[in-house]
Amino acid sequence: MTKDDAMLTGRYRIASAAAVVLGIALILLSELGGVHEVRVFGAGLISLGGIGLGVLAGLDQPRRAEWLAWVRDRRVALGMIAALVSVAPVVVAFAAALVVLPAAMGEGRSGMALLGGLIALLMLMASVGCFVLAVRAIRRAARPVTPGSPAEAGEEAA
Amino acid sequence: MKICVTVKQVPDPNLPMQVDPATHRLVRNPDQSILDPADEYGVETALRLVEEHGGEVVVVSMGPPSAADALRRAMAMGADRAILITDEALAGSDARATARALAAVIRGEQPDLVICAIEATDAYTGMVPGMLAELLDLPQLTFARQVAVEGQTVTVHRDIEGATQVLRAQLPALLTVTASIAEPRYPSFKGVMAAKRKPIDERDLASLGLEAGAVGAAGAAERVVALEEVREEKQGQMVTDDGTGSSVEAIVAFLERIQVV
Amino acid sequence: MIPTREILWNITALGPILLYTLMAIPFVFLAYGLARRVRMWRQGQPENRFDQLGRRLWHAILMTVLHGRIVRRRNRFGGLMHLAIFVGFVTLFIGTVIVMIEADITVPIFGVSFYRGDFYLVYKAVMNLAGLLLIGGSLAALYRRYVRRPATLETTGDDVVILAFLVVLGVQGFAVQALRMAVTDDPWGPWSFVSYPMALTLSALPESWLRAIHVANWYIHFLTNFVFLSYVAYSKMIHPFTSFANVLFRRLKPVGALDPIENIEEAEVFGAGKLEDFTWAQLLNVDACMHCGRCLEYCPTFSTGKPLRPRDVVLELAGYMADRGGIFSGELGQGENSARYRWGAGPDRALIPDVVSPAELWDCTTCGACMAQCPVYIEHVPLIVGMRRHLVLEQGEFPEEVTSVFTNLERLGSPYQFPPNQRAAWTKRLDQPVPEMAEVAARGEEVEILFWVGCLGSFDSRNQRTTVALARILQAAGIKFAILGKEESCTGDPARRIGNEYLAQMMAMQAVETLNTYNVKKVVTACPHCFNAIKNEFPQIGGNYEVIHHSQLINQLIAEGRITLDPNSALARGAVTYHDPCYLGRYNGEYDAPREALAALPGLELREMRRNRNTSFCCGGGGGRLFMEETRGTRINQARVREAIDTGAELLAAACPFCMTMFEDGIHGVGAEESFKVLDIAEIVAGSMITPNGADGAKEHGAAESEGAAPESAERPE
Amino acid sequence: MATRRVWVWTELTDGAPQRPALELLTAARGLGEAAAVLLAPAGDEAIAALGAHGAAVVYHGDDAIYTQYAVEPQVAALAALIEAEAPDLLLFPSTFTARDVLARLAGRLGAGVIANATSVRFEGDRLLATVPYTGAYVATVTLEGPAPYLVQVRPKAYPVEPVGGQAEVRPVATALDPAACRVQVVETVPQVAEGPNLEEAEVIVAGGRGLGKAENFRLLEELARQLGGAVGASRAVVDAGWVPYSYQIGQTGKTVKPNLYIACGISGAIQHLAGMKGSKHVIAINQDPDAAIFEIADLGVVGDVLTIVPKLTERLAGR
Repeated sequence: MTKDDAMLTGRYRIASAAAVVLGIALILLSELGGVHEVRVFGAGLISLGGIGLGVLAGLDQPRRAEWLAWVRDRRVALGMIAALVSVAPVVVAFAAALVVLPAAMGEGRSGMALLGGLIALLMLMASVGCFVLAVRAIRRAARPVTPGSPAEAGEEAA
Repeated sequence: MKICVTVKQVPDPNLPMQVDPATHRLVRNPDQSILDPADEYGVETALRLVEEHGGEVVVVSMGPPSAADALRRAMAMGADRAILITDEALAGSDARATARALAAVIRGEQPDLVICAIEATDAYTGMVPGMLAELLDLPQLTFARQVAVEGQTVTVHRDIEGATQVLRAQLPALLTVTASIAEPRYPSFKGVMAAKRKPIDERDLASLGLEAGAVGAAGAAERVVALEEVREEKQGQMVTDDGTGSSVEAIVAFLERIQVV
Repeated sequence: MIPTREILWNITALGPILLYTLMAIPFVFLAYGLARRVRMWRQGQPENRFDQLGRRLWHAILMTVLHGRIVRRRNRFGGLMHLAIFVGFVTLFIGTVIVMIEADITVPIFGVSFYRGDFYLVYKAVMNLAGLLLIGGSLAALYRRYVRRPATLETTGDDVVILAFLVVLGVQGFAVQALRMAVTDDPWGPWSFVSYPMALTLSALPESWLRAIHVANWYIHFLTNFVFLSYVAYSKMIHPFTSFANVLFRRLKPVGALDPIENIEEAEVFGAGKLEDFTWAQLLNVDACMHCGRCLEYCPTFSTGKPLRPRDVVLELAGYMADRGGIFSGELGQGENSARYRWGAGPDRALIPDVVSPAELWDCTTCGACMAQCPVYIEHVPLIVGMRRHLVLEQGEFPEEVTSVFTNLERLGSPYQFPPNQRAAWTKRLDQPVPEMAEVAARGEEVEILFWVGCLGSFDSRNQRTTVALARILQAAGIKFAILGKEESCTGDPARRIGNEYLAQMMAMQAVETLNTYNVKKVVTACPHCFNAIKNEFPQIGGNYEVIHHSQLINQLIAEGRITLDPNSALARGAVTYHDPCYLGRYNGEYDAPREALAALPGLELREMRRNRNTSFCCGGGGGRLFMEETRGTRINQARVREAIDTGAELLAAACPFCMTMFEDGIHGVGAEESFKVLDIAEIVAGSMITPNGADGAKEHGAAESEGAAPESAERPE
Repeated sequence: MATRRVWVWTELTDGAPQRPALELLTAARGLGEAAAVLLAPAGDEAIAALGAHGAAVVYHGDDAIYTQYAVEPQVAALAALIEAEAPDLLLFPSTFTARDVLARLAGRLGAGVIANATSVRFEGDRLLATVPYTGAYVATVTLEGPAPYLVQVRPKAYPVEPVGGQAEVRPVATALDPAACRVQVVETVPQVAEGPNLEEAEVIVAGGRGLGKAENFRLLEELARQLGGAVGASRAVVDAGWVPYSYQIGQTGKTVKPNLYIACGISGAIQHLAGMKGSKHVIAINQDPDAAIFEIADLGVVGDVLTIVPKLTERLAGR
């Protein structure tokens, strides 16, 4: 990268960051000040600025990022927490639906309520099932890879 | 370690050979001539020895200027340097004249090893290596199918009638190698391109200090008096067996004719 | 009352603030990951893939959005599953954008609302359907991975995490809707046919509870979405971008033509010995692989237990590239991404032999079955040949058997050790002479067509029968043709596919020079390898001819009535199966002519093998494999012969001398020589021709054809 | 004109003169006075045998050094002997050692050599030898310059003819410096009876599917043993598991160039031909008269391998 390029990149980076900050300001204005007309511009600026920051960093020379290493070292734990958090509310919702199913069936339209309970059950099963599979997959991915050569693997195949 | 390998450009043995009726010499069409496949074993052996012990491989040939192609091939395989003895007065050399010319060059190189093929694919007299060993005053280890160099000692495994033999001599020495010594490498394209840039040192008679009368047709002792084309073309004879092994006699007769029994 | 609903119901001002402010995060992650990939691809060599943009764009849409190659008859389950996920996901995404447009643009800025009335009702139904498709498709994918488990599929953690994400996102959406409707008692609820029954059930809960759970779900739903979007660029969910880009920038040149090394004498790098030696488009290729495993379905090496699996070669390169490019690690030289791949061991490995082994490279028959199957147009063969080039041209490393092929090509112009002056020896078996081009030109005449015989057709006695048969057909049809005779030489096909590009170019240039000397316009050949090289590769060096395969010509001659077939031909009787040669079928799209020619013989009943046409299974002889020993796995040719025998046919119709050689070997190999035989299309047709003399061709020429048949000690024919 | 003096360089195997030397004595007798040069410790029987085959004189050196691979001492002794005795012609057989000695001797004497002669004669004072040349020609060649002439003769060019004479023994007592022998023999191991390996065999008997089953390969081994050759196979046979891959001859197996190739039950696919096309002579035995192998065969036999091969082995054993 030439010096000019570096300067240009620096300017783009400042512009992108500024766009994000300005965007956030517009959003606050929109929601707290009730000027809803500016919300879309705020969102647009945040998106563009975010994309700009991402692209510039992506095209740049790779460098060691401490926080990335921190994230990577804890990726199993973070993954587990994320999985749990993402599934928890739906589990609560569908479990609640199942709990109140008898009561709901008592209010007439019992067929529909039963169907609702059934769907809730299926959704619950899907969520929990996916949670289990994802947790297993995250743990498995964290396991160290056994080194080997393609040729060895080939012999195995043969 | 410095190794000289003698090589020769020969007409492609897969193409029909022609002899000039006037000179009784092989017609050597440069387009259809190749590095003698028998010499590739020597080049390969030399390359492997140098890869193991370090040193230099010099290929030496005698022939017309077009024989440079054969030397380039050897250099594409990995030989470092090439010397081509070329002089119009060399035409028509027999084994003796060839040995003299090669000896003159190799003497100047002072190699640790000289490697030759057992015999050339075109003339196959097999006399040059022995003569060369004598002219250079080197011990000769012939028909090697395995070579090892340790310090100043060269050890050779060879198969002779009914036995295998291990020979040993001090360097410098001369070897002849068989086809089972090593599979010659096919030159990589990189090697081919590199060989184009390597120099070929051309030598004429004067630079070798040889008399014109000692080499070439003038220096040849062997002279072709007459040449007869033999229509010993493959007969393609067919015999049908009657089911009782009646064809065995025909087979035996054939074996006798080709002197296998 | 006009149907509509309150957007951002139950959400305070904090909702949109967080939603829009945090939006920066997924965009940064996505843009960073994509830019990282682009940066990686740009390490490759330059190549122009920006021509014909219109055609490229349309094709990319056809193949990705419209699922051109993704849903196929042979991959219906996987294809429809993908389609369901795709349609569900995209519809939901568009739906979200529509709501955003209403809430953030049209209403606040223009004071116009469209999210109401019939549109709203249909929207509700469509979105529920989309949610079902997304969840259903994702569950089907999990079912496929965990229960059906096709042999070609390998499951990584990434695959599962993504599918779990999709299911949970869909479920969250339904939950949010059901909870909202349980409180608002939406009168148009039934249009949301999935959420509605649940809303009814949930309405038994106290409203405060419902509101609380709804808020939690709403926030978690958008946060999950953001996490998912952030994850996209670092997982195979990048594939909507890479697949589209890969199809957009795919190679538009004929698939049968390999790209030459331009200006080879001056080039400094030959083939691919490092990642950077590939072109950027090839690196994109590598990155676009979603390990669906379709390339393995008809792959001859995978099916016979050899080390080479085209998918794994691509994935290994991808993992290696990720290591070296440092997407995750942020630093070039950290091996974190290898974990995605089987043999990951960091970036210090050499491309060959550490990442891709020579055994894998030499196994490839270049049959192209992988490329024909790949839904995103990855080109495996050029990748493999690129690495072979490195091995041959730079390292001088290749299977020992190939040495003689190279030296013979160099010296004799044929992979086998036969002198050129024997090329026309087969013509002596014909009653009428076959002129050589040199004679024709010397007489100042012209011929309609040049018969390019090819090396196997010239020298191999088995394939000489095909050559003789074709010449007899041409003579019977009264076509004026000539051969090159001793001036013919190899087209360079085997050398090129083995990786000896230099030798291949020399061979091709020599051939083009000869053809141009005689001003040849039209060429017929019985060898699909010659056919492909002359048709698709000779134009690279100034050889432009009309090239037709003998099966096409024969079919045409039959159709035009220029040759007459005996409907009672003894040769053409019973069940026959036809093998599509890779270089005729897959590489050049000709599947019908040989079949039509066979159909012209009423005594034959054509039975198709399980793998036919573009899924034809290679004979094992392409890519120079004909000249190499098959040391790994089981024999490809025997696998194909068994498949042919399994059709119940007694005759295998071939249209390629390479296939012929492999099948003759294969038939012996499986010990079926008593009950099963292989004949070229030309042999079958020539043997069933009624010649102008009125005699049955098969009988008359059967004896003449069986060379060396003279019973008592007789002189050899030539 | 004095009788020409023709010497035959002689080698012993198990104490007896080798057959090629005896053949050359027949040639030498026809050209003049035959003498044998025997540089090896030898018993009376060996000397007697040489006499019985026509050697009027045996120049015998029995220095122990000759038991070695003693090319240099031999050359030294021969050069001295030639200077002393001035023979007209020296005939050498085509064995390994003979070739080494001859070439080196020629270098020492500065003489020309005719190699691979199939016949030798004189026309007046001019030596004439017949030499096959490039396969398609036969050359008649001479050597110019003064005698002695050195000629190497191919085996079986002359018959062995015992004539029942008795040789006069003249000792060769050249003073030899043991240090002159610069090549030492570390060991000599007699070859096991297995026969030569494929690549080097002069005769190869190869089998294909036509043999029917694996057990029949034994027939080929017997024939190969009879001919001092090796056994090879086509790919189909290797694929069928009858013999290991090391036997395979062809494009994807070994490439061989024997003097004689006997193809038994091999159809002759190009993949096989690619490995054996360089064979000098080819005999093909196959049931199928259309087999491609017949096209390159010098002798094609249409018939059953399983009948013909054992008969042939038996017939050869009886010779």
